Amino acid sequence: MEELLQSIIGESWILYVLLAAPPLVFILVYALVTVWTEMKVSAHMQDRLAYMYTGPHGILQPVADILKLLQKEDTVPAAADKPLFIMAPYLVFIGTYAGFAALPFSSAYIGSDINLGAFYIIAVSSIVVVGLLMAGWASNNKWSIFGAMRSAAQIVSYEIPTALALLVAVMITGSLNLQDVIRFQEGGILNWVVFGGPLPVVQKLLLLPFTVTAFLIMFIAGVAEVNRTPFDLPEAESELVQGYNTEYSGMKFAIFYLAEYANMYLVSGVAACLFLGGWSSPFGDFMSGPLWGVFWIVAKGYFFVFLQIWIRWTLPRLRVDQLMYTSWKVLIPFLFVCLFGVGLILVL
Amino acid sequence: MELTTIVFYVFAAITLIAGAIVVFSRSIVYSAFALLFAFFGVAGLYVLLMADFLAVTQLMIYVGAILVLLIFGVMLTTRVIDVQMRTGTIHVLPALLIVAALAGVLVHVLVSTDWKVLPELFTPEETAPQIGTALLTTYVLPFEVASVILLVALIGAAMIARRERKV
Amino acid sequence: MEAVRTYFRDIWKALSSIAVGLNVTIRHLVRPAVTIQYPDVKLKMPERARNRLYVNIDDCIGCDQCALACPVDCITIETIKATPDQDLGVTSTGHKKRLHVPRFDIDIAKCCYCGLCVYPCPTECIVMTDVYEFSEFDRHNLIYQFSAMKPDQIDDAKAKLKKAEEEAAAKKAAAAAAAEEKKKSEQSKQG
Amino acid sequence: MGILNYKFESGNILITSLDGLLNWARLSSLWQMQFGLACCAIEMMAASASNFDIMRFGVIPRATPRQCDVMIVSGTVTLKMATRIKRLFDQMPEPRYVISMGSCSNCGGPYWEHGYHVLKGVDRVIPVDVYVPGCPPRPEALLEGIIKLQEKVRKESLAKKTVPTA
Repeated sequence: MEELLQSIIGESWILYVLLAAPPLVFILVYALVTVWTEMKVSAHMQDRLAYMYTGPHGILQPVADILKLLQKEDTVPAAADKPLFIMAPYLVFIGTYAGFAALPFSSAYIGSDINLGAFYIIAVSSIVVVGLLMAGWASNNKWSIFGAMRSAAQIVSYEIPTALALLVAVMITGSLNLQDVIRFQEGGILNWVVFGGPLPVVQKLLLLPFTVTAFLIMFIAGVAEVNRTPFDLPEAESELVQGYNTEYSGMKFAIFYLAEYANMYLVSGVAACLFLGGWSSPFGDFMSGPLWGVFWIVAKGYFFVFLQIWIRWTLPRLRVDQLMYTSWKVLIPFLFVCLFGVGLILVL
Repeated sequence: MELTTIVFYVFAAITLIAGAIVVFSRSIVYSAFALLFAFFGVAGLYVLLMADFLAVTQLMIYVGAILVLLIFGVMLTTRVIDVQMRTGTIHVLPALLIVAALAGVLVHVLVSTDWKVLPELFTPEETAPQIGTALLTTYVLPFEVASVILLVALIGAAMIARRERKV
Repeated sequence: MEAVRTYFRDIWKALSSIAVGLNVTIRHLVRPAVTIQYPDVKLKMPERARNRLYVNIDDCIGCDQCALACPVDCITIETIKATPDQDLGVTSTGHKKRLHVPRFDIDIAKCCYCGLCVYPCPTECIVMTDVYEFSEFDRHNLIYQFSAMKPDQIDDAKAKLKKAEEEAAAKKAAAAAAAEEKKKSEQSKQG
Repeated sequence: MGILNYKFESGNILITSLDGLLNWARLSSLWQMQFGLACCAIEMMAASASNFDIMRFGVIPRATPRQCDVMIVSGTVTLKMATRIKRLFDQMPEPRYVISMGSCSNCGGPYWEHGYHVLKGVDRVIPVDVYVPGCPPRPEALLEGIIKLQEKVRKESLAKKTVPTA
């Protein structure tokens, strides 16, 4: 895609803008769809209907929500730290959006084909933490700051299982470049890393328990990293009002919302790329190609988004100590075992 | 001007301005948050120097870990609702001396370096495998020693922070 | 050893219970919703539903029983006695109406829907209906006025009553005066 | 909304169709303040539950007043609570609406005469848009109140905040 565009408009800054735009467009459309899906899925899980009066089955509801949020008064509390308060939501969104740069959308399109793709995504998402801390501090509200601190502690401690689980996949594929990782898994569902990758059958069978565990842990840690139930302690309404976005209204809140949903897809997309073959078709050569690639990656990513929604409306919230116990005493030891096992099998 | 040059100046400006805020801001919180942009700018400069692994590591370690720790420290050491965290100016003379010495060294390095300009944009080789190989072959001893020291520090911190269990 | 076993058992328990929960929610996802889509479909009220009060003013005899029974005093009744020459008719239960009811206000905003006013009514004219959709933009619209009398009718009735009362008073005075006269004359006779 | 007050008295096609869109957005996404005061709150919860499902109208409970559009005052407003309600209302950003639910918050209800501790109607501290009568109102009655409020929002205009109702 880069070459194609380059041949049309030549080397100029417009090229780079055009190359950077697709993820943004995707995020906006995806967020609208997911807001609606989340509410509909939650409602039907509770035998309700939700959203019936804005278009058929309320499909225009997200549009109404956005238009309404645009009209809302944009308040900045008098006691807040104004510059930081205004900057925080954008910083959170930038952190998320920067992650999308290295997320492949098809064999022909990736925002930035860097060698350290997966590592870069993990690194850049730490800007989100600073953004959340900034929001919490600048609001000058105790609930905000408690929410921000919980959120930061949670994201920082769950980054470790995410990175370790990522290492398991990287050890098998031998590359941090997400495009290479996906190319490695091309050729059907059995070549996916979660099923041991395209290795000899004996090795695959031996790898299977470790890859499945790593994949599960990657997903759990991903849910925790985007602060969703059952790990939504930073936004626990019953304790902290709304967490770090308690004082945000109107458009600034909408940007937080957008970043949260974009983050959901980001962790899902990374998990799909590393373990489920990204844009590669599950049927080998059938239904593969750049455009089908877009379909497959979005379908796989969206499946995880749906899974996150499903889990959110099933499980209650964890306690803080349970949260830390899960990360440090369950996920990380299991991943160490996985790393060791995978290393041993690959070497032998 | 070439795009790379513009990007370089943008990152340099971000780094310098953020650094200035870190130093001159009266509020510790502002300094801490400005550090984010300083680190970010430095990471950008690393990318321009073809050191992509270093850039990402910079983001990961400094922004993801050290800065968060720093902000946590700043926030926890003050009362939660109190924003009045100020820094004063103390020890002007020793500071000036140290800064002058440091500036001398830096200027000396700047002058004595044999600057080379890359002829054109070239695709960088992967730095991650090289760094990995170097760390596990040539520098394996310092690497392991450093990790053992860190482990000891970690265990020590856990020991100190642990609440005494009443028997 | 026990600790290790508990550790793994806890993990297994957590995973299996999550699976149970997910199973429940996904089954509900595909089940049809139970929602009654209110403005389009309405729930039928049960027979003895207590909602908005209604007063059939034609049957009201102005006995004030309901106002007395009301625990929150949301019913205000004013009455004017009918003069003997006026025939107000009878209620559907056969009670003779002897009072005009120029004012029968119920402040529905205050009403607590207890239904205590319904039971003492001798003519069963105050009832609880099944109307529950009557929200208002202005609170004063929630004061319901049931009296059918127009202001001139009220004035008329008042005037008539006043006249009748005056006449009665005059008659009484005349009778009293006559009695006095009689008494005086008797006294003088005796004297 | 206040800037444009009475600048477009007559209105034109652009303003009116834009009004229509913006009003539609506002009325179909009335986020509700997640708080309940007394027994009416139980009915409010029932209205959110599966059988009545207030979310069909786009009403989502939000925990913080900063993100709310409508405050449903559901229940007895004690004098102590009145100050809190006033503060929460002040924290809500414009445009904001209030539904007074049930007799107690309409006018004091059973406590209108002898309740020494009860505010005689929440409209003494905050402006109320819709009064839903009932003690407590049925969940449907609350839904009807929401529909009534939506009607009111539909009649609003960018130029004038509220068109006086006939």
